[in-house]
This record gives sequence, C-alpha cells and structure tokens, in this order.
Amino acid sequence: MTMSDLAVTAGWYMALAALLFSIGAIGLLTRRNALVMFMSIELMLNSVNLTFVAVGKELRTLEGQIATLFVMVVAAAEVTIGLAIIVAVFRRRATASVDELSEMKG
Amino acid sequence: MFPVLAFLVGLPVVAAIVIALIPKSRSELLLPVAFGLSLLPLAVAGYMVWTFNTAGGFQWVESTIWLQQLRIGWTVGVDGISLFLVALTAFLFPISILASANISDRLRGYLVSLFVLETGVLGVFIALDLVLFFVFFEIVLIPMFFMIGIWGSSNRRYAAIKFFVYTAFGSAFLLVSIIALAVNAGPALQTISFQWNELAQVPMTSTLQTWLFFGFAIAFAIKVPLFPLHTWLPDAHTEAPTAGSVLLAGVLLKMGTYGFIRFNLILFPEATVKYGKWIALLAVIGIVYAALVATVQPDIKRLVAYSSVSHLGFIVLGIFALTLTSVQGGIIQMVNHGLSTGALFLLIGMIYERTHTRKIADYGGLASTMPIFSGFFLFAVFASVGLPGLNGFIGEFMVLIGSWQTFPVLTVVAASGVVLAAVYLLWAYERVFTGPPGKANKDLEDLNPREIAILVPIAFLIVLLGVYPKPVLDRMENDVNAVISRIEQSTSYERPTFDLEGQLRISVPAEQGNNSSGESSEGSE
Amino acid sequence: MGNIAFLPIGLEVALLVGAIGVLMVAVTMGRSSRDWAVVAGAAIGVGFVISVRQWVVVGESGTQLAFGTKGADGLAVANQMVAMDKFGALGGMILMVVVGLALIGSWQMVKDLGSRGAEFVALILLSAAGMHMMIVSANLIMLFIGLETASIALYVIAGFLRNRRGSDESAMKYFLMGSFASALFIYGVALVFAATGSTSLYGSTSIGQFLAGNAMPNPGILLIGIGLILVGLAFKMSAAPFHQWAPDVYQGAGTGAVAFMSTGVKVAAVAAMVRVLYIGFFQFYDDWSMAVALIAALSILVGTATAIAQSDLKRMLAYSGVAHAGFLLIAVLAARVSLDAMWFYLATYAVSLVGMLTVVTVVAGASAGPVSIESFRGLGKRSPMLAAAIAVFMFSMAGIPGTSGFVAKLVVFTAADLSGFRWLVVLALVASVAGLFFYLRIIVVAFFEDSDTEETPLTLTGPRIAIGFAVAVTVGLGLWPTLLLDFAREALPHL
Amino acid sequence: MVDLIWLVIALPLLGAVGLLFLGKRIGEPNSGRIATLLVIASFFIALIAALPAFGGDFEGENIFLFEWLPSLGVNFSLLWDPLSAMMTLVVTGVGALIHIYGTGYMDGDSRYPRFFTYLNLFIASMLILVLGDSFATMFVGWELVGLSSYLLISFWFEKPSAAAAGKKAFVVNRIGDFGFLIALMIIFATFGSLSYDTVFGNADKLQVGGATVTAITLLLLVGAVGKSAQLPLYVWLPDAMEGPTPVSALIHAATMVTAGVYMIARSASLFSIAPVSSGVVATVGALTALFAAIIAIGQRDIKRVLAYSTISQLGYMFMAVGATAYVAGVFHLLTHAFFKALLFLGAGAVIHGMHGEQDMWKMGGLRKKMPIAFGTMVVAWLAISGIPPFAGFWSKDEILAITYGKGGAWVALWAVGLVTAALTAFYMSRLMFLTFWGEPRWDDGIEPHESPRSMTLPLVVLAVFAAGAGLINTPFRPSLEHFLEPAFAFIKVAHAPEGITPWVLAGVSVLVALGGIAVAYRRYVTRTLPVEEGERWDLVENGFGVDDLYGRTIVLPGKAVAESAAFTVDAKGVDGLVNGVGGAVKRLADAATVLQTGQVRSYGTTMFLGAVAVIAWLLIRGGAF
Repeated sequence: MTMSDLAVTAGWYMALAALLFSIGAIGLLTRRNALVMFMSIELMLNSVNLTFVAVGKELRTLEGQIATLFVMVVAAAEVTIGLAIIVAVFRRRATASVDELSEMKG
Repeated sequence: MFPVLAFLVGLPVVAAIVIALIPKSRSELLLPVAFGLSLLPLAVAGYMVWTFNTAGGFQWVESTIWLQQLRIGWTVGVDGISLFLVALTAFLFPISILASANISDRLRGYLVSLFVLETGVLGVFIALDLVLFFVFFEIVLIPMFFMIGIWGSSNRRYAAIKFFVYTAFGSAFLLVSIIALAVNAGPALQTISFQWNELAQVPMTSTLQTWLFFGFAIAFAIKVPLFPLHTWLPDAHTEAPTAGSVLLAGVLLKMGTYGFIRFNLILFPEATVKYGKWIALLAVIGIVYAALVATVQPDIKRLVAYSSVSHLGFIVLGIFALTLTSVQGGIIQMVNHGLSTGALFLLIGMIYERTHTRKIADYGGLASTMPIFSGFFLFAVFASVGLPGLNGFIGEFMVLIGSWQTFPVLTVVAASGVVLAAVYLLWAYERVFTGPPGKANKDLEDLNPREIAILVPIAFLIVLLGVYPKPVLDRMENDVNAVISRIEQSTSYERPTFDLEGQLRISVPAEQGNNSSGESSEGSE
Repeated sequence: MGNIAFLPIGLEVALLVGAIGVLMVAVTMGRSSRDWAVVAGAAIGVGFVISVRQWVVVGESGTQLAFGTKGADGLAVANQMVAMDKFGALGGMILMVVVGLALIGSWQMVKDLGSRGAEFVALILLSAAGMHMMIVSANLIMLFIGLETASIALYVIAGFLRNRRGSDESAMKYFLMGSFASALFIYGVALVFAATGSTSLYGSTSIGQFLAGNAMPNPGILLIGIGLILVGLAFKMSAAPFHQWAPDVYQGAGTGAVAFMSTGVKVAAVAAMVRVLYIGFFQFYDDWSMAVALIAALSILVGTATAIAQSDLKRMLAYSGVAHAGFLLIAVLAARVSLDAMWFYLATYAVSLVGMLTVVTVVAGASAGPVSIESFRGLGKRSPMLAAAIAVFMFSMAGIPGTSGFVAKLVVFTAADLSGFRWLVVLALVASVAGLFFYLRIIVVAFFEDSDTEETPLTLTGPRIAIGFAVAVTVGLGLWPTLLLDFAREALPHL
Repeated sequence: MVDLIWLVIALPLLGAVGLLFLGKRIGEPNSGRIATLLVIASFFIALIAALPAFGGDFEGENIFLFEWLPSLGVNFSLLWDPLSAMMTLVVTGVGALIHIYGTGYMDGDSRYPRFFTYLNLFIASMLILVLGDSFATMFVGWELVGLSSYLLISFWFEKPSAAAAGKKAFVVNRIGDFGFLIALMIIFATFGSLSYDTVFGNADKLQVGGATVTAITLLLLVGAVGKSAQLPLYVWLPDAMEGPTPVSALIHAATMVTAGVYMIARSASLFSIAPVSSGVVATVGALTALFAAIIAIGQRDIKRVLAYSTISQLGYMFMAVGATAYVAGVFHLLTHAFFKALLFLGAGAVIHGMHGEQDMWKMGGLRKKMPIAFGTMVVAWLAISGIPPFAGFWSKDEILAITYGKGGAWVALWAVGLVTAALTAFYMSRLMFLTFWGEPRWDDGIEPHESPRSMTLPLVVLAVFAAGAGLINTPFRPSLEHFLEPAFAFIKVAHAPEGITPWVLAGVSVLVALGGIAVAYRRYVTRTLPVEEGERWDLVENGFGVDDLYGRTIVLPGKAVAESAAFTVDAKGVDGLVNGVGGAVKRLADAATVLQTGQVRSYGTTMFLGAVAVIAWLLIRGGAF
C-alpha cells in the first residue's frame, strides 16, 4: 500500500492542510497583534491535526488520531501559557503589539 | 626505566603548584623559591646533555597511549635535534626569573605563568605525538598572552591579542592538517593514530602531501615568523616584559623552526623537496627585509625584534637547504640566537628599568656612564652580528656554506644579511652608547651584581659554543643525517655532492680543461 | 498493560514527583528555600541514580523499548514510546548534572524570588523532565510532547522575573518563536507520517522499516517532513538561521535561568536529533547530512561574526552558543563514526557554559538582565579565583588545549573528517580563531584592565560549588578525556 | 717548539682576557707592561720555532688544536710554514714594538688598560688569521681583526667621529667579507672542505682559468679589497685615523691591512691558475696605488697622508701578487710594515709632541725640537720613496721589475707603478719638508718636545729595519725567496727579468723618486716653485668626493629604502593587511548584527525563509524535482 494508491483523497486533505498551514504561517509573520499571531499558530497546529487525521484514516491506523489528541492537548497547554504571557505584556505596556517589544536587539 | 622526560616536564608543573601555594604573608619567598625550582629542570637537562648517546636516535623514549581509539598518547623522546632546544629552554628560564626581580604586581601569577610556559615549551620539543605536540604548541600561548597582557607596557592589550589570534590562526591550519594526516593514514594503519613515527611510515598522494605541507608550514611560518607573517612579533616583543621578550625570542620562535624539521621534513619529504625553495625564498626575503626595517627603527626593542626575524630567516634557509651542514647550522643557530638575542633583550630590559624609555634617540653616550653594561651590550651585539669566536658565527657560517649547494642565488642574497646586521646593530650601538652622554643619562648606575650574574652564564655559553661547538654538533650529526637520508630515500632528492668529486667521478682529467662538461661552475647546477 | 516497567521512565517520574514535591513543600511547610533545595536536590539525585541504574541494567540485559500497546487485530495502536538504552541513560546523567549545577549556581535567584521561587524550581524540574523525554522518545509524537513540555516550562522561566522590564519581552519572543518552531516540527512529523505511515522510530512498523522496505521514487513529502523536523530541532539548539530568539531571550531572562535554558535544551535537542536522523532516516543520510552541514556552517559563521560585535556578555554567550550549535551539528554528522565525540562535546560545552553563567550570576547578580562585559573589568585583581575560572571557561569554549573544549573539538573534527566533511572542519577551525576575538576580550577586560570597583568575593557556597565543579570538569576532562570518552563510547541508542 | 706554536696565539689572548677582567685592578703602567711582555714572549717563541725554517726546505707543519666544524672538513689547527712564520714574526715583532710605544703614547689615558686589552686581542686575532690552516680559521681571524680594529678605531668613543669611523670600518669590511663568504661557499661546494690541505692539494684538478676558480678568486679578492682598503672599498681607512696613533701604525699600516695580500699569497695555488683574476688583482692594485697617491698629495693632516700612502703601498702589493710575484708582494709587505709603522709612530711622536696638532701646515721646523723622531723618519722617508739601499727600494723595485717583465699589458701597469713611485716620493717629501723643515708655524702655546724613551726606542729599532730589511732579498742574495720557496713550491711564480733590464728599470725608478723629492724640495723648502701658504686642494683633499658619492648613491638611498620598508611597506602594507583583516572581521560583525532587529516578526521571517531553504535544498538534492 503506497501513497500513490491513496493519492486522490488524502492528497486533497493534505493540500488543504498545507494551505491552512501556510495561511497560519503568513499570518504569524505579518500580523502585529500578539493575540492574532497566536491564533495563527493555532491554525497551523490545526492543519497538522487535519493531516494526521486524514492520513491516519487512509492508512487505517489509529496512530493519526492519537497524534491528533496529543497535539490538541499540547495546543491547549500552549494557549494557557501564551495567553498568560500576553496578559503580562499587556498589563505592563498596555499594548499587545509585538513591534513594541524590540528593546533587545543587535 | 625512570621516566626522565615526564619528570622534566613535570617539574615546572610542580613548581607552578608550589608557587601557587606559598601563602600571601610569605610573598618575599616567591622569587627565591621560583628560582630554586627553575634550576631543577636545568639540572635534568644538563644530565641529559651529558649522558646523551651521540649515536643519535630518540632517547629516553616514553610511550603511553592515553586515548586508545585515536591512539593519542604521551609519546615523547629526545634526539640530537631537540636535545639542545630542551637544554636552551631549561637554561633560559632561571635567567628569566632572575631578570624579573622588578615585577611587583601579581608576582605569583607571573611566576606561575612562567612555569606553565616552561612546561609547554619543553613539551613541544619532546612530543612525538602530533596531538601532544599541538597541545603543548598551543598551551604556550596562554601564559605568554597573560605575560604580555598583564605585565607588558603601554600598548600591551593590542599586542597580546594580536599575538594570540595570529598564532592561533596558524594553529588552526596545523590542527586541520594533523587531523587530515591521521585520517589519511587510517586505512593503512587500520586505526586512527596520531603517533608521529607511525604516521611517518604511511605514504600519501602528492596532492595531499602538498596541502598538508602548507598546512603545517603556515603554522610554523607564523611562529618563526617568516615574512610576510611576521608583524605580530615586533609588537609582542616590544610590549612584553623583559622575561617575556627573552623567552619569546629565545625559545618560542624556535618551536616553529623545530616544527619544520620534525614535521615538514619528515612527514612530507616530497613536498619539502618540491616547495622547500619557496619557504627558503620567504626566509631570505625576511633576512634582507627585516634587516632593512630594523635599520631605521626608532625603538631599540623593536629593532632587536626585527633582527630576530632576520636571524630566524637563516635558520629556515638552512633547514630547507637539506644539507648536513646547513641543517646542523640551522639547529645550532636556534640555540645561538636564543642566547644572543636573549642577552640583548635582557640588557634592554635592564636599561629600560633605569630610564623607562626604549627610544634610541633618548640615549647616547652610555658607554662612558655605564661601561660594564655597554661592554656586555657590545658583546651581545657582536654575538648577534655573527662574529667568529662567538656562537652566532658558527650557525650562520654553517648555514651559508651549506645552503649554497642547494640554493646558490638565495644564499648569496642571504649572505648580505651579514652585512646588514652589522649596519643596524652597530649603528644602534653607536647612537645609544657612544658620543658624549646626554644630561638624562649622566647619572645612570652601572649594572649591579644580580644583573651581572644574569649575564655571565649567557656570555659564557656564547663563547663556549662559539669556540668549541663540537659537542653540540656531534650530538646532532647522526640525527640530522638520518633526516636527510630519509628524504633521499623517499624522494628523488640527493644531497649535493662536491663538484670536484663529481668531476672525478665522471673522470674528466684536469688536462682536458676545454671539455666544458668537466667544469661545473656554479654550485649545484 | 500489566507489568509496567518504571525504570525506563524513572527519571521523568522522579523529576515530576520532585516538581510537585517542591510545590507541596512550599505550600505546606513554608517559604524556606532550603526546604525546596532539599526536595529538588533529592529529585535530581534520584534522577541521576536512576540513569545510572538504567545504564547498568542496559549493560546487563540489553536495550529495551517500553510503553506500547497493540490492538486486538494485531495492528499497532501505538508502538513503543520510550527506549531504554545507554544513550538515554548518559543523556540523563548529563542533564541531571547540568540541571543540578544550574540550580546550585543560580540558587541566589531562587532566593531573590521569594515565595515564587518554588514555582521556578518546579518549572525547571518539569522542563528537565521534558528534555529527557526528548532524548529517550522512541516515537516522534513522544518527542513532540517532550519538546513541548520542556519548551512551555521554559517560556515561563524566561518571563519569570515579572517585575523586570525585558523579562516579558524575552518570554513573548521565546513563546512566539518557540510555538512557531513547534508547529513546523509537528507538521514535519505529520508529513513523515503521511509519507511512511508511521511516527515510530522502532518496531516492525517504524519509519526505518518502511523506508527499508519501500523504494521511494518520489520522496518529496518525506523530505519536506525531514526538513521541518530538522528545523524544529535546530531551533531548539539555536542554530542559524533559527537562532535569532536566543540572544534576546538570554539577555532579557534572569541570568540564573539562562544557565539552565541555554544548556539543557541543547543537550536534549542534539541527542534527539541524532536519534531521529540516524534511527529514523538513515536511508536519507546523504540528503540530510548535507543540510545539517550547511546549517552547521551557517551557524558557525553567523554566530562567530555576530558575537564579535557584542558588548553584552549574555548576548555574546548566546551568539557563541549559536556558533557552538554549529559545532554540535558537526558532532551530529560525526556521530556516524563516533558517537562518543558528540557526547563529549555536548557534556563539556554544557558544563563550561553553566560554569561561565554562574560566574556571571556572581559578578552581575543572579537576577540581572543585560550584563555589560565592562562589569568584568579588573576582575583579575578584584577576585583572582573568579577571573581564573573565567579564563578556563573561555579557553575551553575557544578550544585551547588543556581544557575539555580542545579535546571536544579534536575528537569531533577528527570524526567529521573521517566522515568526509573536511571543508566543514577547515571552516570551523578558522572560524574558531575568529572566535578568539570575543573569548579573549572577556579575559582582556578581566585581567588586563584595572578597575576601582570593590572586591567581588566569591562567598556563596552554591556558586562556589558549581564553578569549582565546572572548572574541575573542564580541566579534568581536558587532561583525562578518556574518563568520559570511554564511557560515552558505549552510549549507543537502541537500534 | 713548533708544537707549542699555539702559545703564540694563546699568550696575547690570555693577556686580552686577563686585562679585560683585571685591567682596572692592575692599573696603569703594569697592564701595559704585561701586555707588552706577552707579545714579546710570543715573538720569541715564534722566532725559535722559525729557526729550522731559516735553514731552508721547510715544508710546513700542521698543529692540531681541537676538532671544530667536522662537517666543513675543518679542525681548529694551525699551519706553521714559511709564509705564516714570516707573517707571525712581522705581527709579533712590529706588534711588540708598537706595544712598547703605546705604553708611552697612551700614558695617562683614562682607559689605559682597556687599550692594551684591545691591542692584545688584535695580536691574537691577527695570528689566528695568519696561522690558521683553513679558510674557516682564516675567516675567524679575518673577522676578529675587524672587531679589534672596530674597538680601537672607536677607542675614544666619546668623540662621535671616532665612533662613526669604527662603525664605518667594520661595515665596509663586512662588505668585503660578503665576497669572502661567497668564495668560501663555492670553495666548499667544489672541494667539500675548507682546509688548505684539501683545497690547495686538489686545486690542480680545476680547469685553468675556468669559471669556478675565477669566481672563487674574484670573490676572495672582494674580501681582500675590503680588508686591505683597495678600490673601491678603501674609504674606511682614512677615517680609521680617528684611532690612537699606535693603532694606526699597527693595524692600519703594518699588519691588518696586509691581510688581503697574505690571503692572496696564501691562495696562490688558486690565483695562479686564474689568470683573469690575477690580472684584476694587479689592475685594482695599480689603480689604487695611483689614486691613493694622488689623494695623499692633497692632505693636510699628517696621519691622513700616511693613511692614503698605506692604501697606495698596499696597491703595490696587490700589483705584485696579481702578477703572481707572491714573494715580491710579501717582501713589500714586510718592508712596508717596518717603514710605514715607523712613519706612523714618528708621526705619532710629532703629534704627541705637538699636543695633538695634526695639520702639517701648522708644524714646520721640528728638526731641532725632535731629533730622534726626525732622524728615524728620514730613514722611513727614504725607504718609502725607493732610494737605495733602504728597504723600500728593493721590494718596490722587484715588483716593478717583475710587472714590466711580464710584458704586454703589464707594461702599462708598470708605468702606473712608476708614476705612483714619483708621486710617492713627492708627497712623502712634502710631508717631511712641511713638518721638519722651514719656519715654525705652530699655534701659540704649543711647545714641541721629544717623546719619552718608550716611544723613541721603537722608532730607532724600526729605523734599523726600515733601512736594512731590504737586504734580506736583494737580487744578489734572495734569502727571502729561498725561505718562502716551499710555500709556493708547486706554483708558477713570476720572476724578475734576467740580464740588464732590471738594472735599467731600477735606475729609472730611482731617478723618478729623486725627481719627486726634488720637486717637493723646490716647492716646500726653497720655495722656488710657487706655493701658497696653507695650500688647499679641496677636490684632492676630499679624496675626489668618493665618500660623498657613496653617501649619496648608497647610504642615502639605502636609508630611504629602509625607511619606506619600515614605515610604509611594513607598518602600512604588511601589518596594515593584518589589521585590515581584523577590521574587516569587525565590520562584518557589525553588519551581521543588522539582521538582529529586535522585531520578533523579522525573526520569524528569517526562520521561515530558513526552513524554506532547507526544504528546497533537500528536495533538489533528493531529486524530488
């Protein structure tokens, strides 16, 4: 059983996932607001999930689904910490724009 | 058998530890104890010179593999080539310690540095394992770096960093080449090995040989230093404290010339024969160029530093001329240069302590105010100029006479360095010592007994080696011969025969003078 | 799921228990940092002992895999998740030493934090657990979890000094970039999964098995996956061009935190990379090795060049860390012929760096953010022992003989040369000469310049122990490298 | 006694070393006495050792001292043969006299013991030069006499001119040594040894007139030209007169400067098969003789006259050895040693008596004030002018006769020699007349007086030899030729022509000499020829500005080259490159930091691009495209 046998269905899902991942990446690189950037990262993780699930289904293995669960858990943990950091920054500086956070450079 | 060499190299380490342990309240003990301890390696070295078997070969060999998978280990030995460099090192350290009586700032660290330096230099000259050699070769940088940087004069930071980075730059190529050498020999030896004698057995392609030859050569050329890689030296010499300059000129530079013999000649005979002339060319350029530059230096210490560059050129020329006489001359010149230039730096240090200036223009007429000092100085100048009866002559003479057969043109140019040396050194002497003494120099005190005691042993050796070099030459002859024979065996090189022998061999009678083949006119052609 | 063998995950368990223990002690028994120290120390100690035990057990009965299940139909529900081998055991020992040293050295920071100190310690222990998980994971998903466990804790640690400006910037940058890198990594895992149908490194359905059994006419997706995994791990070890977070984060975070942050993650990422690349994707060695070599070269060049321009010590160390990441990547390449070289480099660099950062905590304060190099002015006179320690660490990082740094470079470069990367060796050695410019600069400032500042005595026991140990290791392994090398030679991963 | 010949060297050496360390303690008169006694002892040892040689047929003997430079085929051993014996006797004999003279002359000098240290050192060095049995030992002595000369010329180093003169002497000599050294290289490359035995023993295997032997001999000549102050390297000798007068007499007249002649005579085996080189030697000699004689005419300083006269006379010796008339050359060396030492010592006595005045135009009429100096100097004057039967006549005449006898172009050299003879007679007479005849012209306050006995005694002894030494080698009884015969046994040596020719030639040269004296007499004594008081011939007095020329063409450009090498090439070029590399690295570093903007989004972009690059690389390499 090889990839090429499954190409049609899984390929579409993976293409969509790749698209999502790219949107997330571009969002991360272009938006200033830390919250939006953070959402972009979540989008990227979700595209990963999509890939896992799609491939896992095609390959008839549970590994994909299990991986998805783990990714979701990790994403949740990241959310907690991420939001906390954003809040901390916001409290101090009254802004969530990462462009303001550029004191250290060189 | 008693591990003489481990003992020899270990002594300075022990000394450094002892010095470090002397309590702060007894710091007046530091210098005397250090001096006493520094005599121990000298005693061992003296014993070695005394008992050295003139048949040659490596003696007091110790070999303990220390890192099995790379076959790196404590493999050491002394042959006729390294014997006197070891002795010179052991000799110059007590002198340097005596010459350091004026160091008051952080004396303990200074002395520890000196002993670490001694360990490193001794190690370089006895190591027969390439990594071990490299380790010592590099370790030497550290104490010297501190000596220049902490106890140097005004521009010391620049000089220290330049010294370190410049020489380390060369070492980087050395390390790459060492690794590549070992890796290349891997299949033949069926293991990675850094053992010098094992690596020397393994043949390699001439391309690789060329690369590695130059890899080693860069490191040694910087150390020597050869033109145009020499500019770290005047800065380092000028800024270093007296003992630092003495040791730098006396033994550190010799690590480069020694490396050429021990590694370039032995490991890459083919490339040596092929490219030796280019190294010799650089050496000769250096002889003349550095002499010219020395002539107009306004700073006496810089002048002597450039004279070192010039003198070291003779050594390198002799080494790559690959005749028994020239290589022997090169080696003995290493010792001689250490003594005579060491003496010059010591003397400059002594006068610097009194006047705190190194500018030639600030001096004048010292010969009338400081007769003993000027006497010693003139003595050292003439030793450096290569006056017969003093040691400098033997080396220079042998190098020149011996090198002619291999590099006639280069040697002629090199010989002009003999004239130039007289020009810059005597001119400097004239400006510093003769004429009426200036106001500033009227009340200078002549040398005190301690200072005389520092100089006398050097002066004694200068005369001894100048008059009777035979014990030294005897001890190195077989080993030098072996080096050249090795090159002859592994390449098409043949050591030059004498024209007349050649003439006799092809049996052209003298009467048939018009037969031009019987007349070979110029050297080795 | 009967007899669960605890030994393979014993270290993680110990650290987790330790982390919880510290928090519990803080809550129940009071604020004395001494108490937390006992608990944390015990956890680390037990962790070390467990690593030793693993080593012994592996030596007696071979490597083993643990924590996997199979479905009733015989298909793997999940392959074995953890490998117990000497590779992981040695990694554990090194990690425990590094964590222990970092904690001892920066204990002052814990004290400064007051009641929040316990959380700090707990986070470090948790992060360390994640790092070890990365080393022992037998599955890419497991690796991801370890990586995230380590990273998330580190994000918090970076921003732990809430009341200091810069700390939040540090945390934010680290968090955003770290999450991005994690996303790239896990997407790479997903693509590998798509290409091979497996995320497992071992077992009958592993990536390696699949690759061995199937010719891949068009390996595009797999290669993208490998590339992304590589990027994710390279980010963690701050290799160029994925390094830019490191200087800013190091500078902003408290010095005490940096000691752990900068070393532990590198150890974990390098070890994980070796396992993943060699076990998982060995068939593609020719492809990824060149990519690794290029990243290594770039890291060395960028790290060295940028470090020269720094005036902040922590930034300089960060950039020097970038260069060292390059050297470590060479070690990864060299691991093909000599794994001990890689371990040696990793261990000695980590110890030297922790030692150096501990010195910085003593000189500039454990909670300091930016630390100007000028603050070391005249240290040679003010505090000769500290200055001497600096010299040892700097010379070691520069690769000067007599220190472990030299032996590390020697063995790594020899192995790299054997593997055919001579150009990389030449480049690395020449760059390390340029590196002298900044390593020496610290020594120059410390020794060659005078200052009118008061003495900086080394009174605290913690830093004393940490620095002393680090110096001893750096010099000791420089003179007797076999102590570690012979040991490390056996530290092979489960095959 | 021959076995103990090393004592000849060892005694003065011992004196030098001993006085170096103990001189100050021994003090003024005794240090001079010790030094003198040691040299006298050396002389007598040499004399006894030479006794067998006087019987003739003395082949020479090698005395092994110690092994020295085995790879050069050289031991430190001595060669005691007629030539070296003769040289040793001259050196120790004249040396002893000058030592005696020095004890008086240097009386009261603050560094009196040091002076004798150097003098003893010189004697020892010179003896190494002449007694060594190899080119290497000769070179040792060669350099050591250079050292002694340096030390003695700049003995009064507080005077900048003296210090500069010493340096100049050493450096110019070194230029000659450069040639010598290259000659030694070729000799070694050819013969595989530097010992006389091997070299001369195998010289016949070389092609006569071949390139090798020509190169060797020409380069040896360069060395000889330096040491013996011949064209174009003579410039150091006039300046060397800055040294104390005994030094000028001993080193710069009698002994050291003749080392070049000795070297060529010693290497006769080589020179005799290199006709071109021999011709060059003779030509150099003849030209120098003439050139220096012309310059001598214009000098006002009494010592400088003698200095140029020495150069001129050395030219004669070169002519002789160039003409392969080695015995004649050595003979002139011998006679010249006596009369020129005498002249110098006499001049020294005059200067001493005149309280340091050296300008002849400020002397005059000293005949009465210094009768001994005057009387002895008259002998020397006649000797150098070539008036029979004084010593100079015999030796100079032999040289001229042999040169003439070789015919061809040599006759031209003979003519030059003859003109020089006339000039010699003229300038020496000028010296004598200006100094001793006429009205006193000395400055106020100077009271000329005779010198102490220690100074006059040597004058008298030398006068005896200057008068009679010629008799040891007259055409009637060529004892010296017999004595030296073994040394040149296997060499084709030129001989004086037979028959009436020598007599005619002798007559011509005597007439020419008398003519020179007569012109000088009419000019400076009777003043029948026009002469202005304190005549000045600037061009001639300055030696035709050769010093200046060297200064402008060699020294100044050399200094300019050195300065540009030091301050431009080295500081800005070579070192500039080094610092430039360092600077470039720093600039690169600064440039690299520009990428580190502090903006997290730019970091992300870099990462993203990096990731894309890695993937692209893998895909391209992996063949996915």
